[in-house]
Amino acid sequence: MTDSPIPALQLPLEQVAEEERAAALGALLFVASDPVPVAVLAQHIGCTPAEARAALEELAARLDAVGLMVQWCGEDQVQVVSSPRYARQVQRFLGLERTVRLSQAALETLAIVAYRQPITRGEIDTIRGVDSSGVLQTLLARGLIEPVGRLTAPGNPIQYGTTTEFLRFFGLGSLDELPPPPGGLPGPEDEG
Amino acid sequence: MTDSPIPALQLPLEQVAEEERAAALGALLFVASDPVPVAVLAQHIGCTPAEARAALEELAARLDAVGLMVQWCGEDQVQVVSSPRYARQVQRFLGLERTVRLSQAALETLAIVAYRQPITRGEIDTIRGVDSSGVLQTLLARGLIEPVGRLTAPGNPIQYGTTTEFLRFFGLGSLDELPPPPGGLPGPEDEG
Amino acid sequence: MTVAPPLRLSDCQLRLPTFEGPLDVLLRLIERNQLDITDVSLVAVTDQFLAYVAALSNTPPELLAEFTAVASRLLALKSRSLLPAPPQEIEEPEPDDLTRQLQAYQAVKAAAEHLQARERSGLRAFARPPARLEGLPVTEHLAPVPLPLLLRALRRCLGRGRPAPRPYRPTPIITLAQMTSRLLSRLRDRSRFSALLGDSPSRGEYLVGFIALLSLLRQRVVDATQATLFGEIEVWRLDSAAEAADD
Repeated sequence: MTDSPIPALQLPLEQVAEEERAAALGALLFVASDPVPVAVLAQHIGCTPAEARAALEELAARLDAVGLMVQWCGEDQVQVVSSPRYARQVQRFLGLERTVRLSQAALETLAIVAYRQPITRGEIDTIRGVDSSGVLQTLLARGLIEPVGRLTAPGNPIQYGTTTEFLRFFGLGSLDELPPPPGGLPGPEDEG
Repeated sequence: MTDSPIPALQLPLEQVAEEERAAALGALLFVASDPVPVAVLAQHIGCTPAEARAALEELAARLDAVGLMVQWCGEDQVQVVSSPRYARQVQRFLGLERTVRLSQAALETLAIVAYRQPITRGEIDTIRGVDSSGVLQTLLARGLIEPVGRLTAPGNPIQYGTTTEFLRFFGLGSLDELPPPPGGLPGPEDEG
Repeated sequence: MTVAPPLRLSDCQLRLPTFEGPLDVLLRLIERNQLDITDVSLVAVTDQFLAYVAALSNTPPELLAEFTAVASRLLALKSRSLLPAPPQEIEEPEPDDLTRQLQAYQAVKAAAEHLQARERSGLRAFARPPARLEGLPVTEHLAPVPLPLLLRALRRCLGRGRPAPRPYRPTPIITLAQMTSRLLSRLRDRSRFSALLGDSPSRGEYLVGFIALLSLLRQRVVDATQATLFGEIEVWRLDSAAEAADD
C-alpha cells in the first residue's frame, strides 16, 4: 500500500472532494454485490488507496447509525453488510426465519408426556387411540421431549419425558407449576 | 395511518428499542432490493407505522453522510438508493454505459405522465396534440412508466404511471421532489 | 410552440390566399388563434415547402425533420378543428379552446425541461442488487403456545374417547407353495408379475411371490423379462414345461 498517486485510469477520473470520500465510498459499496478491492474504490473516487482506507474508517464510523457496517475480506477487500445487531430482524425480513406451529396432535402428545412421564410410545398410543410415532419424532426434533429411560417390560420400550426446553417454552419454573391434570387421564398402572 | 398497535402478527415481534429503530430500518432496507411497504417495516421492528415513519425520517437524515438516500415510491413504499450526488462514480463503477438520452418527445410525455398519473394514452395525445404511442412504447421499454390500471370509460383504456426506475433515473427521493405542476397543465377532473 | 425553429425553416416563404410569410410564423399565428386553420390549405403549404426544398442545392435533414414536426402539428390542429369531438372524451378540448391547450402544452414543455435538466446533470440514484438468498440456512422457530392450550389439547384428546381396542387379527402368511400355484393359475400368455400376486398384494405377498417366480424360472416353468431397472416384470409360461408345473 503506497501513498503515491495511482496510475492513470483509461477513463478520466471523477474526482471526489476529500470530505465527500466517505459518503462516495458508501454509495459505491452500496451498489456493489461483492467485496471490492480498496484499490478499485480508490480509483473510482480519485484518491490513493491510503486515502481510501482513511475514508473507509470514517465511513465505518458513520454506518453504525444506519444499521450497517464495513466488513473486511482479507487485507484488501471490503464490503458493506447489515449490522449483526439486527440479524434477527433481517433474517426474518428475508424469510430466512420461519415460525412453525405445533399441531393439535403434537400438543396432545406433549400434554400426555408432561402429565404421565416417563411414558412409552405404546402407552401414548393407547391413550390417544392413534399411532403417535410421527408426532413423537417432531417433539423430539424440537427438543420438547427426550428419552429418559427404558421400561422393564418385553421389548424394553423407550420412555419419554419433557425437557427443560419444554419448561422454557411454556414459561414454567418446574413441572410442579403445571396446572392439575384434567380428570379422566389414566394414570400409570403402578399408580392405580 | 394510526398510532394504535398493529394487529397481532402470526410471528412474534422482535421489538426494537425506540432509539434503535432508524438503524434497524437501515439494515432492513439495505437487504431489500425493492421498495417495502411502511407497514411491513413497522411489523418487523415491532412498532406502529407512524413510529416507523418517524424513524424513516431520522434514517433519511443519517443516510446522507454515507452516500445514500431514502426514496419514497408513492405514499406507502420506501426504498434506500444511492445518493444522486455520486451518480457518476456509481455509474462508472457499475460499468454502465452512458444511457441514451431521452428525446424531447419522450421527456414531454414523461412529464405529462409524472404530473397527471394515472393517465391514458388518449389524454396524453390530447395534451401533446400528436400521437404518443411510439413514445409510450419507448418509455415502457425503458421501464420509466408502467400500466397502473384501466380507466372506467368506454374501451377501458390503459392508464400509465411512473415507476421507481423513473425516480432513480432522475435521482428523485419521491414524486414530491418534482417542482409544483406548472400552471396550465390540466389536472385530472377531480383535482380541478 | 415556444422553441424557435431553425433559421432555415423561417427562410421558407409561403404565399397563401390568407397568409404570406415564413412557415413558422404561420404556425404561431394559428396557435395564437390569430388565424383560422380551417382557412389554410395544408396541401398548398406542403407543396410550397417541397418546392422550396427542391430549389436548395442540398437539403439539411434537420430542416426536413423540423418541417415534419411543424406540419404534423398543423395537421393535428386542423383535423381537430374539422372533426367533431367524440362525445365521451371528456378531456378533449373544444376547437375554440386552443388557447387552453397551448397553455397546457407550454406547461408540459416546462416540466419536460426540468426533467431534461436532471437527466443532463446525471443525478441518478441506484438501487442495491437483489440479495442472494439461495443456500442460506433457514431457522425455524416454534410459535409460542399459551399453557391453557396444552391443557385444552389434553382435554380434547380424553374427551374424544378411545376407540374400542381392535381384536388382534394375525394376517395369514402365504406359503411358497400357495403362491406358486397362485402365480400359475393366474398366468396368461404374457402377464405382468404384479397382476399375478393378488388384488392388493401385501409386502409379504410381494416377497413370497418373487421367490416363487425365481423358483419357477429356475425350474424353466416360466420365463421373465424386465425392461428397466425396478420396472414391471413380464412373465410367460414355457410350453415344454407346462405339464411339469401342473404337478
